[in-house]
Amino acid sequence: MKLISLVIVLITGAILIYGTMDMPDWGDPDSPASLHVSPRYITKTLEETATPNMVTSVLADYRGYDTLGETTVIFTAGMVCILLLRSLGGKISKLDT
Amino acid sequence: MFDFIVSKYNYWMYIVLMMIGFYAMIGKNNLVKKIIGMNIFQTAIILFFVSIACKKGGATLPIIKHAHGAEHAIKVSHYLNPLPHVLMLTAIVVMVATLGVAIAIIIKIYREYGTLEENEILRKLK
Amino acid sequence: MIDQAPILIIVVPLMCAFLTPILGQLNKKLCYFWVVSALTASVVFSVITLQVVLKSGAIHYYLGNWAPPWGIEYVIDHLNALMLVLVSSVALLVAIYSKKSVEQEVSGKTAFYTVFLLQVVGFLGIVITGDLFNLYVFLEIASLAGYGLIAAGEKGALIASFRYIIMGTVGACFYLLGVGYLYMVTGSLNIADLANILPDLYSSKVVLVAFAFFMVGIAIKMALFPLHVWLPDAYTRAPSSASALLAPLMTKVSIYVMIRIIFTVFKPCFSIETLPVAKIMVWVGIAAIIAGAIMALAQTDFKRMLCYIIVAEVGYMVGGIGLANPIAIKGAILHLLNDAVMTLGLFLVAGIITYKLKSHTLSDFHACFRKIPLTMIAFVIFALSIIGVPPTGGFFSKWYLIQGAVIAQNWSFVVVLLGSSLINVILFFRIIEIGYVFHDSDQNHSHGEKKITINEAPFSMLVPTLTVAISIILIGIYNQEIVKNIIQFAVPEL
Amino acid sequence: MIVPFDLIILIFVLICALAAITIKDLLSAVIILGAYSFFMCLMWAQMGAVDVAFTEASVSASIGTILLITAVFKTTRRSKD
Repeated sequence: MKLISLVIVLITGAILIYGTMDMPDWGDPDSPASLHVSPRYITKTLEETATPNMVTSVLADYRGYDTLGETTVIFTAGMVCILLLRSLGGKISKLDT
Repeated sequence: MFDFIVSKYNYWMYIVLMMIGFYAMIGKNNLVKKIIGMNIFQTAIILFFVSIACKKGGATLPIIKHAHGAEHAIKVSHYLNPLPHVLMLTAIVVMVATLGVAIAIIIKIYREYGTLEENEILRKLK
Repeated sequence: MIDQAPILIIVVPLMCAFLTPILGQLNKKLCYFWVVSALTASVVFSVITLQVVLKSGAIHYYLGNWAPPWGIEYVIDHLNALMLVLVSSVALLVAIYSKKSVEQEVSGKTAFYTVFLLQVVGFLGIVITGDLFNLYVFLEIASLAGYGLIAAGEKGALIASFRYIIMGTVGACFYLLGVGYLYMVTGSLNIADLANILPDLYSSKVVLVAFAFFMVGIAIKMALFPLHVWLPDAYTRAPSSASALLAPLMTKVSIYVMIRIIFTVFKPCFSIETLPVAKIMVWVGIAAIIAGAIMALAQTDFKRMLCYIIVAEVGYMVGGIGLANPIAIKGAILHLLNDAVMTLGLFLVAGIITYKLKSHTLSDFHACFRKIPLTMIAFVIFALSIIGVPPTGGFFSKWYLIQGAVIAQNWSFVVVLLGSSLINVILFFRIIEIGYVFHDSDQNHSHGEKKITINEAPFSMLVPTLTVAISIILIGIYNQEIVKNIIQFAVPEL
Repeated sequence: MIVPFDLIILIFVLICALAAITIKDLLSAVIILGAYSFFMCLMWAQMGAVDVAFTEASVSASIGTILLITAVFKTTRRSKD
């Protein structure tokens, strides 16, 4: 079992290294990732959202819907914990203080 | 060749971390070890995303200086790319949520079977 | 109102999910009606959306009014709209059905219904969104809720759920890694925008690796053959209403994501012609069908047998997409619809039997036809559909798939399809025999003056089951209309 | 001489990751995982992702570690691998 998983892990690593060959260099300011969508977030954040922190403006405004999803993830995890740990019966009061 | 390796060392490092985490997830027998592996695995992916956002050559934090003062021309190359950071804030929260659910299940498993080794639990089920 | 229908499909059940715990504090009985009414609203809005799409083509809905590559966008075309109606109506039927079985099997009713709604929200969000990262977020909502629902089940559910967490997290992280790789070379997360940028980059190794990780990640989520190990345990041990929700939808929604990635994010010329993906998919599909059918024969537990049938059905659809001609893809999409309805029906029947007999082992099925006749009639209809007998929907999608395989000259797929239908005949007639014929020998037995009374399932369980049984026949009768009006537009140009 | 700060942190991160999955005592493994998270968040702060770094420090390194320690206390410290 350990051997099989080691082989799987090594194959995954090899594929990742193969993919890394063609990547733009680390920290390249002209890589496509920093040229296509993000310039608008940087230059227009003050004008469009009046927030100097771009991360905040993207998180809460441009992609605010993702943040709603994130909140829902936490809520889901909380409800799942209640669903699971409640059925422990009397022990629950000690467990979840 | 040396340049090639050095210029991407963050990426190599994330691959190594990811392999460590992945191995712990599928190769280890103890359930807590699997969760630890899961944590390392997801952190490695976050490291990858944060590495995408980096810009060399004097780029600073994605917060505009003197925002409410005089008008400055905002140059794209002066600030880091904010989008991967935003995505990773979400991913960290998702990571912790998964951790919470997994831990809830582990506590219940231990109450029911009295062990955390996967093969022993499967033996007890049969 | 009609303009806002696409967002209301998601937001109504989401907000109702947030309010369910509060309602549960007031009165536990309210939860059930609350969930049913939320999902009814969702069905209404998705039907409205489908009608709008049929009338005027794809809908683009900008969230927060930010234009697509910067903000998040909902894109609803024919395939989406069909999936939305499918997901929401399946969820509604399961919600109606769940009343009695939840009372019997699950202790925390309020929490269960909240997680149930969140699960549906996750599925709907995956289907409706037009943004890769948003898809990941909703995938995680659906997965987390799924882990919880499964873990609430009978003995052994916990460890099954834990293994599902490990596998599911690997799948979701691989998907996220694929998103990261694509973002790195394109700088965009929007599906339509990516589809425009990517053709210039098809030679890049990064895109190739991203494609591979997408495929593996989604294959784990859809339980494609070598990666299906989490599925049988998880769905067998889950509470019956949870498995009736998860089993038809989780795999189908993942297949929908796979169709999106192969045909929308990447163009068919990349995924079908440049790479040998199509061939691999056909062979993996064949392996899945064979493995699923053989493993299903070996099972003595009804729900576990159904789980292996799901593995085989995933093989049908993946193989059909891999054949890569319009008829086969039409067949695969029609089978997506049929299979969701059929598996839903079979798991509903399994739930009724669990409710009545407190067991889902095959040998406990004695004299079922006398005890619960209406349910077993529905069961026979679903069995006929899985086997592929003409008036039911299963026949037509298999017919399309076989036609597609013949056009692609892939005879092994044809043989495997027919062979698995034969195995399904054996599987289901074995059950019908146990449920019907053994009953006579019971009566002839010397001490057997046992009078078996009709003890039909409660009304709230019977009505959804019979509705599903009727709808599978209706889908079969109207399959021409469905293909002509909806599925035809979902097939990409090859 | 300029010390390549992030390289040093990366080496620490790697050691912590390896230690966390090899140590047999689960409590130590979990605490080392917490240290791993803190080194990771130092590194992100050094790379300019301050928002990610403080989210990691508060959410993953503290809440995650607390959750794991609770889990270890509620279950067992021993592990066979």
